[in-house]
Amino acid sequence: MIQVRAFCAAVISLFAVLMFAPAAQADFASSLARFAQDEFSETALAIDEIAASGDSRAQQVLEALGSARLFVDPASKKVYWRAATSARTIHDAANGEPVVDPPAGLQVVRINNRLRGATLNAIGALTLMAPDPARRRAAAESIFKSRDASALAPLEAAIKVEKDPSIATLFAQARAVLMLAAPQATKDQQLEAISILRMRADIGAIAALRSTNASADADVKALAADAVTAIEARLKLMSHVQNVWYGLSLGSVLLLAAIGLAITFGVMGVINMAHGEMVMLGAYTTFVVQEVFRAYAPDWFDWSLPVALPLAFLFTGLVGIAIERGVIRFLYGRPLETLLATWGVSLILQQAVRTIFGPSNREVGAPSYMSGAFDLFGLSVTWGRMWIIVFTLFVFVSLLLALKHTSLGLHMRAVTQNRRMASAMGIRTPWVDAMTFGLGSGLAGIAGVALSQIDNVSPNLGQSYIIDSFMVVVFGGVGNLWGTLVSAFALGVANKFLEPVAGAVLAKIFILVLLILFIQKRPRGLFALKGRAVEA
Amino acid sequence: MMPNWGVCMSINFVRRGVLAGMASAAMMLTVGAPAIAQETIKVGILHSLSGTMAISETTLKDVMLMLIEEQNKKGGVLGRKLEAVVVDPASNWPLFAEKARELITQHKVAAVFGCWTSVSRKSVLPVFKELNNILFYPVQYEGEESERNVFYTGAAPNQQAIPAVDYLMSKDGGDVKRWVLAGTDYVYPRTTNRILEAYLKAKGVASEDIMINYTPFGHSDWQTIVSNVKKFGSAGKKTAVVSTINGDANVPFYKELANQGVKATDIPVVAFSVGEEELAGVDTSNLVGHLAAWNYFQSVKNPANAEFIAKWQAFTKNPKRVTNDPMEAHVVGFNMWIKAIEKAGTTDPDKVISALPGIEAPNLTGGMSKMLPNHHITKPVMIGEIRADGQFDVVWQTKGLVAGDAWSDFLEGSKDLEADWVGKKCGNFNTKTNKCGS
Amino acid sequence: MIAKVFFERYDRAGLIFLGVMATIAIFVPLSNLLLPTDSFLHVPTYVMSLVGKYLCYAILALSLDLVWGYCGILSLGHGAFFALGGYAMGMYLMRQIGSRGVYGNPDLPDFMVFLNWKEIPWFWYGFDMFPFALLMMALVPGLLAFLFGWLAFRSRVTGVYLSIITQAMTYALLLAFFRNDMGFGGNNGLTDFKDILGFNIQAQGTRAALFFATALLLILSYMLARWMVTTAFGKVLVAVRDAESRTRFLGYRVEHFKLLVFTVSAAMAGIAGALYVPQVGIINPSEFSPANSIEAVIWVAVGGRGTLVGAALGAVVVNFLKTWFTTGFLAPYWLFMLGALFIGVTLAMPKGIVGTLQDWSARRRERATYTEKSAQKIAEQGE
Amino acid sequence: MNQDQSQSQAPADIAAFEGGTKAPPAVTSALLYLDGVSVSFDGYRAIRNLSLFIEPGEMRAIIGPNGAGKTTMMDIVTGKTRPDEGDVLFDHGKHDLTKLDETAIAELGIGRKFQKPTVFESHTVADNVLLALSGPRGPFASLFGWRNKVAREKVDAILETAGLLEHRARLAGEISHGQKQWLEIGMLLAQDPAILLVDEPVAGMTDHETELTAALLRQINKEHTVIVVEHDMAFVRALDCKVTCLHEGSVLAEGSLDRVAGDERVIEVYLGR
Repeated sequence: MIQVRAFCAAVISLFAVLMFAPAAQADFASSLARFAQDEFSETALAIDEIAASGDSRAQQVLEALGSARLFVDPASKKVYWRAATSARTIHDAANGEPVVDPPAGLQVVRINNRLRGATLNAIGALTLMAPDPARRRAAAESIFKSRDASALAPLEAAIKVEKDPSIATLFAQARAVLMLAAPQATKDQQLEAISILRMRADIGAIAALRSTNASADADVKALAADAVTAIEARLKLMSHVQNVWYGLSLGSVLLLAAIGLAITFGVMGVINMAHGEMVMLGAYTTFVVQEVFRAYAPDWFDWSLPVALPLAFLFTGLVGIAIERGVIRFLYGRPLETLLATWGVSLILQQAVRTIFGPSNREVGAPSYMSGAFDLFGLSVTWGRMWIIVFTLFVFVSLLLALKHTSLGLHMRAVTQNRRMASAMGIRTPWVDAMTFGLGSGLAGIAGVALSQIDNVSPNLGQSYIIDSFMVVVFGGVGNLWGTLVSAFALGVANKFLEPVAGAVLAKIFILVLLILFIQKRPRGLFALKGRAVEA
Repeated sequence: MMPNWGVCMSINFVRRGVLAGMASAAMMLTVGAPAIAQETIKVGILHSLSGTMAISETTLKDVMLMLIEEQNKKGGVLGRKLEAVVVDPASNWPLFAEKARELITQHKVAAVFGCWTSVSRKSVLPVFKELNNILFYPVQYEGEESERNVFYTGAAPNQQAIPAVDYLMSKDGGDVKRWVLAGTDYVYPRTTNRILEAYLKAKGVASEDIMINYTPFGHSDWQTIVSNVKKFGSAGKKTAVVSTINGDANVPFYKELANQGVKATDIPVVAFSVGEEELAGVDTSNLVGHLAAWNYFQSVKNPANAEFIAKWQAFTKNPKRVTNDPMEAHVVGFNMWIKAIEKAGTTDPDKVISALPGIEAPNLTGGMSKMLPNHHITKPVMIGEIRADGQFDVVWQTKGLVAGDAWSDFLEGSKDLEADWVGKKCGNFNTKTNKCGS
Repeated sequence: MIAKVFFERYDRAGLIFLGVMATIAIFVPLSNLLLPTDSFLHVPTYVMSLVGKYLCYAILALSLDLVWGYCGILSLGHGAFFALGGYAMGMYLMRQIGSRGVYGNPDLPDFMVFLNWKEIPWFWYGFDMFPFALLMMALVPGLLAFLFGWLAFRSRVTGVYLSIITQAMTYALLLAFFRNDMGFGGNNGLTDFKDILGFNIQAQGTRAALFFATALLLILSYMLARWMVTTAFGKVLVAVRDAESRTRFLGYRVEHFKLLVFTVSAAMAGIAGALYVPQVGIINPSEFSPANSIEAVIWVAVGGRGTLVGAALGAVVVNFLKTWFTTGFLAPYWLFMLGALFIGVTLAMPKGIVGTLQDWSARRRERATYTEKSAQKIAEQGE
Repeated sequence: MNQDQSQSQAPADIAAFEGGTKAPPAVTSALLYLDGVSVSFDGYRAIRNLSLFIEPGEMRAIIGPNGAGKTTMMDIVTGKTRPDEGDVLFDHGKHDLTKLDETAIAELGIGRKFQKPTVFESHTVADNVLLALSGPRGPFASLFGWRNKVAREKVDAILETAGLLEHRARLAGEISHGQKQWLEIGMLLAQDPAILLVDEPVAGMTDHETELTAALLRQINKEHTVIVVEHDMAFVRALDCKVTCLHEGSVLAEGSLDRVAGDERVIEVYLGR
């Protein structure tokens, strides 16, 4: 299989050499020399020449260029590249051999966006036959976006040998784009191209259909316009689905931020204004964990989040317990005073973090599984957001189960329902209070781990969530976890449906005003407990 | 009746407390300026060290402390040492005014280096006018202002926004035809975007090819907006985003861009408020190629810059500490001020103010910046592309230095206005009516 | 007779407060204007404007104490009323600039010119007239408080829930005023004022007059608040604070009492804001930020809630600390200090400065009466 | 905000007005009329089909074990709890109490003393009575009105009745538990209601105090209708009035104390199965 592919690649290279014969006169070495000039125009020329050279070294060099791994030695004007996988091995670009003792002071060959695009296109044409399916996929996408007419010939060749049906579809789509734009394509070819793109039905397809060659047949143009309308109608429908998705995603963030508060405020009745700071501490824990990983185990970086989660839970939980023992326990039954004291705690925590870590943002990286997006029936779903929703639901369910089935959960419910009775039955109520508060704080901490993936990690992080969190808990009904869940998602979705209509700022104001009005209507939230016990 | 518990003792105590407080306030505030004020020249540093703006401004305070230390090593100025007076306006705008007044009247500073946001500058303006002192303002801003007591060492819109757009319209920049102007809803983005809109239309861009979007401060959920940008960019024309999004909101914005796979080669984003400091909080490996327009980048190669970076990292004892554009603005402004004092032979504000226009000081990018009669300075404009290490590659820069223009030529209200504190002694001279003011 | 009635209304703390305030109101402006700068008793302009600012905060604290200390309504949105009053004053001051703005437009404030507005929006009508603006300074916050209170108190939103929705209210206003489309100058707010009532706002005389007006209004606000809390009205308020539902069963319309005191308090806060703006020279949306309102609560808590005098004292003390702590080497520690103050006061001194002193002196007095009595007894037995 | 005027004369009009929305309430001789009242909290039926008629001038004791619904019944009458179904009428059927809130009901002349004594602890004993005194109760009335200049004698007369005259200047939070109970009864008197609902007035009192309280209530009953909820049988006996026994939210037995105490079902309920 691989041999066949290699053979085909050779054929294509040959083909390419023939196609670009005029540009390929310069030999590979002199093309490389252009990189040493450190001029964008020279580099552009070099890319074209190397891509056209059909040389087997071309792909390595171009990929190195595209990812800033191509170096020039200013002294000798020789060009080197560094392997993608290993940070230390340097190869001589002229022969591809590893260099044992690379010269000092190597400088990266600079490129700009235009050159980066050109490099990607060139690589796209060269990697259509790559053994790795992911790279073939990427190559197809790159041609689809670039609409680089010169890629047509290699693409045709690649289509013939492609076995993977999904990649074959991508190739066909890429070819369709080129066909539509090409002046020499026949009417039938273009009509076929339109139907292929119509099947694809995303904004990329619309862009491609819109770029139908101006000299094309009137029928073709009409059909293309028709296809655009059809796709747009579909996308319009999809946009509602998308809004729901975005709303759920925003809702999951709100829920994460609020779920700890649902425990401390909802179950214990403690107004913890330092809740946001617990989230912030969780995010900083992630930062510290990642720093350790970066320093000692960079290859295991993907594990930084799973490691950070329990640590953040423990750390913020302990801080929470300290706050409960040190401040809050003296203030039970005085909710307004608790509010003030915890606000003071929040100021101190903020400034402490500012003093220790500095006032600026800290970098928290995204592990590979948190980056990028995938396509779900035309809906672009980012992995990060999806994992956050999954994670939020996981936390929620675990919390429910923990409250129901663990002894702490049992004690917690006992204490909140009847403190004196619980204490009479031998439950150590102070201990339960501390643990409950620790649990709520710990939950905020793991929320911080998740939020570090989408927001600033700065001392101000917590402040931006505190009001929203209280709104979620109050709207959902205090003391009711399900209410918190429903309210977070409801607010998220409502916000995302309002946003396209009213803009982000007005949407937020509307939501706040609606909430204020809603609380007038149902002072105890969506799912309020009833009866005499509540009022007592 | 309230229970009449307050017997003599407590009242005396209360009164004594109040009086003691008042007295000590007066003591501290009036006698606060010690006698050695005659020997040192005091320099006010008015940057927030707490609150939301601390994230940006703390660095500038450190830079000023370093510059003052450096100058003192060289023997100070006019044979006198410099002394820094640091205050914390705590990101609270009225407090900026109060602290400015304190610096000038209580500490008798010779000049103040400070402010970041436009609103903080607007808040202290009346104080500087009333008490006749000097403010060096180091941040790029929306223009539309020229005051006798303020020297603007950051970029005016024509020193940042317009060259950036020019670059994007060029072949190297990607031949952009469709524009998204995204900003935080405050004055700087509003004004910049209005100027850009007028400029783009003058360049033949149709209204439907311009999308303007405003978001609140600290906006953190960018899903909808990024997806709208993607949609807008799918119309078949090359699209770019011009971002005037303010500090805090940038990190989630860039994270969302990276997650939704908006690559610089598809839709480049050029930002005016994102520098090395802001990027320090983001993993930039997915953002390579997005752009920023500034007048200085840390990655600029020249001896002056290398020396500055080395000193800065030594001063902060952090070999990874980055430098950025507003820091350079303070460096230039501070050197200009020193030169102006030497030229005037005194720190008297009036004399220094008239000495400043025309003063030249080297900037860190190899040129010589000059203070103009409109109290703005000349600067090079550079476009940088984000690298994977959080630094920028300068991909384009103006041939010479660009003179800062206080009043935009692209806004209706201000195109007839001109600032000239040397000849016309006026910050808003109307060339139509030939009058100062109206 | 009148004097007797007057003195009966005030406890000692109140009388001292009135005395000190009257002295300050008269002495500070006069000293600033008349005494030579090198005189020991001269009050520099900087100190005067600083104290003027503290006194505005003291009025705000007083208004907050009226609702929180006496009626148990912990409003975390009083900063909003303060800011609304400030905006009303700011709008008047903006209109006074006339054609002296940088663009020289006689009809539009600068920020409208540069946002390309063509005409002044309707809600700016009338603000060029001082009496109208003056009315608005109290009316706008009062009306908002009335509407908000009418909704909230009628449906019996109390305690923490009320606090949270007042916070939501000021947060929503913060977001709204940040919007440039609202027509209030967006983030930059209103600034660069020139005149007030025809006097140059930066002139020393104007400053002194503003200071005097602030001190006078603090005195008047105190007298109003004191009158309210010493009548049966005030007793009902305290009853509501301590046992709301019991008060209802006595036949009192609790919501009407709350509504009235909330509205009056909001108007008072609005006037404080209106006086604040010309003295600090700027009004901007950050005055709406929830943190500001919470900080105002701590002034009251520090001074002693439910004492009025304590609220005013707390505002001055905390802000003096803030001024002190935000200069020089102490600068990075201000938030630590403020945070510790929040915790310390709630834990160790729940009654605040004045409340604690009153308790302390009450105990002393009790002990004194006790010893007196026993001495008497001994004397009687001795006979 | 002008309910000050509606205080005494308006009720008839209100009733007429309300009559329009609902079938006209039955005209009854009972001052307080409960018929077919039920209420449940989260599925638990606290009151089931309760019917109770109190004649003007009557004194009625209501007894029953814990959870019989005594306090909930009072909550319904005073507007704290809304019944799910049933009629609650006042003043010979003129007023439908299920439509009114606590304040309006209090204004009609229904006063209540709580199980746990609730007085305003940071007010003096005298001020507590002052606040309770009948008269205009609007916010403006209390700012400008006569309540600011009520004659001391008026308050003192009530304190005298309640036996608290010497404590008039003390804070209500400082007096003893029993004194608080009396203060609350005193406040009820000051309110001058048509009917007094008294919830466990002697809980925690000494025998002597209990006797005094019974005497006090009997004296009050001379001019007012009184409903007393109580556990203490000796006290109920001392009241010497008609007794209603509640169980599981409905009336189990009614009549003189002896009759009720002799009822087999009552014995069973009290002594347990």
